Amino acid sequence: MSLSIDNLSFSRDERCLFDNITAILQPGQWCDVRGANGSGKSTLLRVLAGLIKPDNGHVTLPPFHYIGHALGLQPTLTVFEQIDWQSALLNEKIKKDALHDAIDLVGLTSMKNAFTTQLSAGQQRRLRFAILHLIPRPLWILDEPYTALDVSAQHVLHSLIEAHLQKKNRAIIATHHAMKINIPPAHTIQLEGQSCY
Amino acid sequence: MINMMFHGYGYSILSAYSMTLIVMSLFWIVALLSKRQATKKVKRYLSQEKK
Amino acid sequence: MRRAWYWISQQGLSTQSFYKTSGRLLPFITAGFLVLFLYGLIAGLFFAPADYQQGDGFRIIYVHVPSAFAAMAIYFCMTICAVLTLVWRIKIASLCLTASTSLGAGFTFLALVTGSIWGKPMWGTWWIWDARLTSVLILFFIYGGLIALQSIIANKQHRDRAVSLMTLVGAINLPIIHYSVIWWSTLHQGATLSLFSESLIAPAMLRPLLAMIAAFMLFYGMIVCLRMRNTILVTDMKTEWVKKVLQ
Amino acid sequence: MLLTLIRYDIIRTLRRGFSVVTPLLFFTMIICLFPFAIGDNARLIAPGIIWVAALLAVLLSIDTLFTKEWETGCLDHLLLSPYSLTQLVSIKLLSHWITYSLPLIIISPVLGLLLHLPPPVIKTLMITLLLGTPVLTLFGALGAALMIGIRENSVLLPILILPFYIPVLIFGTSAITTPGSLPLLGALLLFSIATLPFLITQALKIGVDT
Repeated sequence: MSLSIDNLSFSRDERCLFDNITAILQPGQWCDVRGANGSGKSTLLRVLAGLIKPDNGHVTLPPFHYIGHALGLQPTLTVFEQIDWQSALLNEKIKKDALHDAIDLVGLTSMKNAFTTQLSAGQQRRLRFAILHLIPRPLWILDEPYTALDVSAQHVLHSLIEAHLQKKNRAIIATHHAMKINIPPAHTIQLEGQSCY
Repeated sequence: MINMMFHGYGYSILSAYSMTLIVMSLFWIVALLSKRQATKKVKRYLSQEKK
Repeated sequence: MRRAWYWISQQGLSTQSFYKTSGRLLPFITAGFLVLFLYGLIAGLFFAPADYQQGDGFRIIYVHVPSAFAAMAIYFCMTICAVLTLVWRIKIASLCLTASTSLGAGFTFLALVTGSIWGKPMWGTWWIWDARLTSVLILFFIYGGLIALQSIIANKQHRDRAVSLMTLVGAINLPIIHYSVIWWSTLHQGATLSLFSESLIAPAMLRPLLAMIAAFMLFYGMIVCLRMRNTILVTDMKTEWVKKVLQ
Repeated sequence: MLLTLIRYDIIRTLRRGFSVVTPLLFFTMIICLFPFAIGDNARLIAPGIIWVAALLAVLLSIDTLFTKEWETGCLDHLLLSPYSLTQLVSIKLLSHWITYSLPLIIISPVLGLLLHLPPPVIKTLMITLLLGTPVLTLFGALGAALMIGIRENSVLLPILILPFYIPVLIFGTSAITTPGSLPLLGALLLFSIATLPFLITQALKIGVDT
């Protein structure tokens, strides 16, 4: 499944966030989105994910996972139920032991029956990573996955991304600082949030 | 006097027509006022930009 | 064909070309409104023959029917703008939509007030829960809801499309108003004007009525153009053409 | 797969605990106010009282329908799921109606007796409530969906939605005296079931799309 973005442009309240962005990602490559706060990084990722319609331009994507700033977790479910619910939402049948392995991988074994509201921000993000690992998708769209992660969580994230890219998958990641993974980004999209006039 | 002119319906006609005139002139005045305010605002912005 | 449509929907109907054309049309619309309004007012009040049943009381028709007509015509125009905003995202359509909500509310209020003033001598009460009156009252509340929704949402794009979606939902009320006199046997009289069959009103009375309806429509056009030009000036403050226009 | 989603929906509402019952208490308290206010001849307008109380109870429970999804970001994932958003929203509305409006209908005969209503009137009243409350939930959900992006909690929802509640109220209460308007209420229900879930998804997409 090809991944192509051609001359994507979007402006909000007469402020041009980005203009004719074009990129093609081959399997095994990942693309880095850089830019200061408010320069439209999250908006670009939401446009790619199809949540926001761009002014013009066209995006073709393989099936993907999207993690935004808000993690989209149901507050009144336990960790175990949360993953079950998210996979049901993605219409994926998962076996119970695979689910337990994923929880152990991201280091949430002790919190298996805790409610999502009792988890810290970092732990909630680890829960999202467990879902990433559990349900394979050819493309990951991650919006600043580093926020609120401690060192061990960052290590988990790196290993997940490296394994993901080795399996000939793709990723689009919006970051502030350089990602400490061994594969360099094939594309870097720099957003300055210039004005359109 | 108006009442005789309209054979007893003068007051209702007067009130209906005056209500209409009031509402329509209100809309017109508000539109013209905001027009003046808009041009003033844009002019102030343009003069600032020149400096 | 798609490129041509893209040009029309983005450039042709752009705010700048609208500003220019409305600038040229406005004097004519205002003059037309004044002429028709004065003619309708004077002819309706003094020269039209009195009604054999209601005497001079019927002259309120020259204010009541045009404002009721305007209230529904404005909502119909807003529904069209809503479809244009939601489907083709035409900027002028969303501008026209947000500019004409309060006008519609004003005319519906007028229709209700003049109707009840007319109803007092004829039916003996200021208000009865009749099908036509109730549906017009519902239209007034829908206008109120649209104005409230429009003033609450900050983001322009969200506001335009939320208001247009709500307008479409409220549009179901329009046919109900129109046919309410037919579906439910109501005290309110049937349609005196109809495009197809011969209307049931004497020509001497009819001419001022048509003049007043046209005057109200021109008035609506004038005010909407004015309000849209104001918002265009403010939103496009940073553009070149606004600088040239206001230099 | 949809079954697990429905199962979790029910689990989540049960976990909300006591707050599920508040609209029910609100409904009963409002109805009990009228006999104090109007005394015995509350019986004449009893169907109207019960209907207005049901309408207000639904309005009370509706305005936070989508705010939780919006704040936690679940709405994005609902949009990205292979199921169409209309399906997911319909499930959510159905479970909302079962947990909030069905108890009102179940308890309404007791309150009818409280207002000295004869049993046949109570029966038709329950039928009209059964047909009417889904329409109330649907229109309320449309208002809630339009307001997801708005931070300040204003009393906008009732202003936006009440005009559309008026026809339901008219047909609902008049169905008790003139049986002719019961089919009208049914028609209104079918119409809103057919069109409103789609409009609610559009409203949610507009909210997300800014």
